[in-house]
Amino acid sequence: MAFLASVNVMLKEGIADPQGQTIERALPALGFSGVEEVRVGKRIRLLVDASDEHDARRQVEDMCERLLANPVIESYEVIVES
Amino acid sequence: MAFLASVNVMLKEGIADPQGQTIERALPALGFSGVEEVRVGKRIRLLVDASDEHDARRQVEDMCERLLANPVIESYEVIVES
Amino acid sequence: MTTATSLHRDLGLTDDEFQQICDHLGREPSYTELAMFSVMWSEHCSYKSSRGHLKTLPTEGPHILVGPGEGAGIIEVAPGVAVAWKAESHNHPSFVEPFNGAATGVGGIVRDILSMGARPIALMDPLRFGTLDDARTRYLVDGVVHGISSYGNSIGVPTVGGEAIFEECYAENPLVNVACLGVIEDRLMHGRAEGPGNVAILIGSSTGRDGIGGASVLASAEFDETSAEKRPSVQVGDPFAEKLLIEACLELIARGVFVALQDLGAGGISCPTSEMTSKANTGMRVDIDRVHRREPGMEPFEVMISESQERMLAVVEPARVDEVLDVCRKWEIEANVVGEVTPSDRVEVVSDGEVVADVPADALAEEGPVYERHLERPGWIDRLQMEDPGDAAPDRLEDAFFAVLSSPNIASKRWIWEQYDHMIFLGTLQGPGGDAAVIRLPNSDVRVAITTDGPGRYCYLDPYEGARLAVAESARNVACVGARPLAVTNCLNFGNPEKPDVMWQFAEVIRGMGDACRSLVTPVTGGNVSFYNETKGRAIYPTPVIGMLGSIPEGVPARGLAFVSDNEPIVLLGRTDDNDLGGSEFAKTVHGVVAGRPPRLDIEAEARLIDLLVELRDLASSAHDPSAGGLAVALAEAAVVGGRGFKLGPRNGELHRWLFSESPSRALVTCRPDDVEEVLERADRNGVPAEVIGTTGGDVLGFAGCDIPLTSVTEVYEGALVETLSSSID
Amino acid sequence: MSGRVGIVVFPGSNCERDCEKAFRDLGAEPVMVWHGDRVLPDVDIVVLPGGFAHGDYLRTGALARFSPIMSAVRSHSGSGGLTIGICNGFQILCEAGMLPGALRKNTGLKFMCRTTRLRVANAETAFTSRADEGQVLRIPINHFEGNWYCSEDTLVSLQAKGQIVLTYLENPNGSFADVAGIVNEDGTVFGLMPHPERACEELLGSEDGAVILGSMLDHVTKRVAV
Ligand SMILES: Nc1ncnc2c1ncn2[C@@H]1O[C@H](COP(=O)(O)OP(=O)(O)O)[C@@H](O)[C@H]1O
Ligand SMILES: [Mg+2]
Repeated sequence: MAFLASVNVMLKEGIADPQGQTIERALPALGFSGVEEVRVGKRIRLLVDASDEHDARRQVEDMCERLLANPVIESYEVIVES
Repeated sequence: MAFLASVNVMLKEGIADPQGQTIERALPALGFSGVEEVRVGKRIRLLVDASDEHDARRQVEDMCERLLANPVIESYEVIVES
Repeated sequence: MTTATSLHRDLGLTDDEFQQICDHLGREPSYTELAMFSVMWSEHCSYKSSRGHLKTLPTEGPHILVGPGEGAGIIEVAPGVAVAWKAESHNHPSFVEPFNGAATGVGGIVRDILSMGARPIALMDPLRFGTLDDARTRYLVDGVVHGISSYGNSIGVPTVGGEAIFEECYAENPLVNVACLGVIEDRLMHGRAEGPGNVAILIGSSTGRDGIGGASVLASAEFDETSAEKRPSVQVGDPFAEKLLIEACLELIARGVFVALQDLGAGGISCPTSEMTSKANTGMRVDIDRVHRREPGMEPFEVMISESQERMLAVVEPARVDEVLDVCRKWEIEANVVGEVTPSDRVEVVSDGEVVADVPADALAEEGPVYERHLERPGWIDRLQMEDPGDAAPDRLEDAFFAVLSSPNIASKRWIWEQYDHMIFLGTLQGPGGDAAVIRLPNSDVRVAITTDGPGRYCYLDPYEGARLAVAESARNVACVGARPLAVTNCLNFGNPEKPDVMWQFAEVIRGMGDACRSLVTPVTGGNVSFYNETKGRAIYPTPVIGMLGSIPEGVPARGLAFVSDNEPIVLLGRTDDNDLGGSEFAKTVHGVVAGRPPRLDIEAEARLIDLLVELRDLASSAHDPSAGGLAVALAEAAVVGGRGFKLGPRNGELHRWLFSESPSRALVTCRPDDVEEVLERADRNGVPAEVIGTTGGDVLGFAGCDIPLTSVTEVYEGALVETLSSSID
Repeated sequence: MSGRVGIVVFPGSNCERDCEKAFRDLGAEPVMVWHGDRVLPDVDIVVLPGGFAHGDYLRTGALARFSPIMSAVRSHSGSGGLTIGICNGFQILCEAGMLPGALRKNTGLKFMCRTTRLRVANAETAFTSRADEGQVLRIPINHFEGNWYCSEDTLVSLQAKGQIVLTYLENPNGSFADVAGIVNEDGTVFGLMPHPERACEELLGSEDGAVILGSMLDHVTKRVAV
């Protein structure tokens, strides 16, 4: 049975995020004031074949650990829809 | 008042996604069979100062239209938490 | 001041060093002071194990304007034209996080060059990894190359060459060295905080908790399982910020605003504040509340040793502060006055009006501990040198040839260097793929040649000979492209210096490097020492990477390694010793052996060959030195790159010895048929043995008695590395 | 031959000096223009050079299109002046909507610096007049995001109107229909991934880039002469 999973991969707290900082610096010039703490990460969507939702989550978390995220600098969260 | 907003930017359906394909090709070697339609996009999180949730969403959608996404190849969704 | 005892051990300081600190201060250090000492007295910053040995290196010469001790060596390559040349290592950070480790390594060496007032114009990346059958290694290779590519390309500095060598011993200690060439555009800068009353301005990225104890601690403590805990201190590079920093600083240097300039690297802001004042016999009062921060709630000690990237500290006369701030504003880069030069000889750190550190600058920068580490020639090396070097004849010569050619150490590194912008500045007259890169300096016709070489295997078999061979090969490589070798920078990668055999290897390498540099008159203008490249007690091969710089007179035609036209005589210069197979690529790939003695070097013969190669600028249509893989590989490279084969005359004796021997002091040159007599005559005049061994042309590699089609050779040479890496994962 | 060339410098541009040298060697008069300025000096040609305008974070060229100078560049091309966007400049022109399509990551997911062979698909433009239709040019590429994309319909109309100017002989990056360079409908704005300024000197391996830069100079000097 196929489950649709989404993974959000973001840089860990405290790790510098030049992308976010650059966007943040640019926004006021575009007329957006009052925007803070911009962080840029990755969003990954995939279809995973699993016996049940729990199994799907387990598989995707495993993928994150081994491939999708870089545990040294990134943290991730997994969302599974059925 | 500050709202925490998340933006998911993905390549439009039908536009080839080499990053997704690379991951899809790599997964079997790591023992993950039955994974399909992997798509890789961006996730942007930010704090926006707004009068209310509606206003926050409006601002962030505006940012997407003008900067965060490229309408030619990308679609986006905005999530606002309070 | 809150003081701190016993904590010093966690910070990597010995009890004895802690006592010395107390003696310097006449009291126990505060927490902030202890942190400052811990980074400044780390092996990485203080060279406490190596200083004594480094002193023996030749550092002076007519072309050397600035030797070791500053951000980079400065060499006069033509009348009134000066370049900066320096190498650095970023080994441990790159093992922990390959992409960012390598990227910030590039950023660091570029700021070293910038601190001299030079515009960085070329990079080289000598790399060492484990073997590619290991997935983790493939991941490291991919990440490191991507990191260098992404950082170097976006700051707009071409990466024009390097090395990529794969050996088991580097599996858990990859070496990521980077060398950078810069050109002085307006004026040479010095890191001397002259003039009490002048102010210190911190320019660049905001300060976060990046690499608290990062490089210093990481680079000064042996790796083990616990290193995982150090991981959060990974630093992320911001090439865009670096680009702005470069442009802003160069504009300010051109305006003559800076009294002094220094980069912030290992040791954070503790480093320039103490080093610049120590050099000038001044002091500095630092108000760290004015350091722009990325994170709230940082402790004073964190600000003082944070290794946040892309920052420089400038000393400026008060009257010109606004000018500095304006230029930085234009370049959209932050800058703040954070301190003042004082007549005292102390670095005072103030936070919330409270003095949190008050230390003699010399104590931090100059008077760190120096160790005469115990060294001892290990018994194993005698046994190793006695062993069979693996020089037995192969079953089939052709198989051996392809085995060697397809070794990742030999095969084309195109997969790597095509990921690097190696063309920007329109100065890369010869890029990656040759013996040395040839760079035409911006807005001039002055040309310099640069290369890096570090035969770890030879140094493992005999560190003294290996180091001499490294210097000889690098000099030969620049001579091959027609340049006169001028000066050396280096990156010395070793295991744990607290072990007598590692320290012996280090001492021997220094001795060999010094002797060779003296003989070839190529002084050492600076470099970098990286110890503790050791995991679970297993050390890397002693790996001195020599960065050689040479100059080419204006108007000399660029000369590559490729056979450029058919029917040209191929002349082999120098003597081939059939027994120089110890530590060779043949022995390793065909017999799986690394033993015996490395090739024998006659440095005088090397010097004569170099003179000849330089003299042959006008006659030789190509030149290439047989190094790893010997004549067989050198001939194959010249054929593949030139797109034409060759035919050798018959030979007697064991062909595999002649073809794969790695005897130094040799080069292959080609020339027009009418010129061959002249070439041989000049060789004779220079006392260099010379022999016509064949002619160019055709579509086969005609090794005496064994013809191999050029197409299949090209396929293997160009494809081998890509194939082994293709299973690599982004 | 003369011709005034304004080279726009964004904070992260890094090919501006190379463009300056190439145009000067061809006899033109290049001047640098800061991206923060609102007016262009009196120039016949505007160059958006290669580099990483604002670090190319988020998307290449995404921020550059908001630079104050860009409206001046628009009116320059609106009034018939020539504009060339090289590499990052091409990306900026697409982001700014001055050229159709968008540039994605190379299919190989690797940065590529190599000399490519290009076919001149339209030699009638102000940017290719020195070339013959079908002529093959050797010019280096140097990018991570050169994989050009547009919709099928857009492509059809571009082809119909001869707006596809350069195509790759060996497609290096997955670009749609092998496209390497395109012009706008008026033929005044040209965007291409390859770097002609890197191929204007025999010492550097090719002089084919001068075909493109020289064509532009021919065009503007003719116009000036008239
Ligand atoms: N990591 C790298 N980055 C860039 N260029 C490289 C790299 N590794 C090897 N090269 C290039 O490949 C060519 C062959 O390298 P090498 O075999 O070390 O040359 P040599 O034997 O003459 O010292 C050189 O031009 C070198 O610059
Ligand atoms: Mg060589």
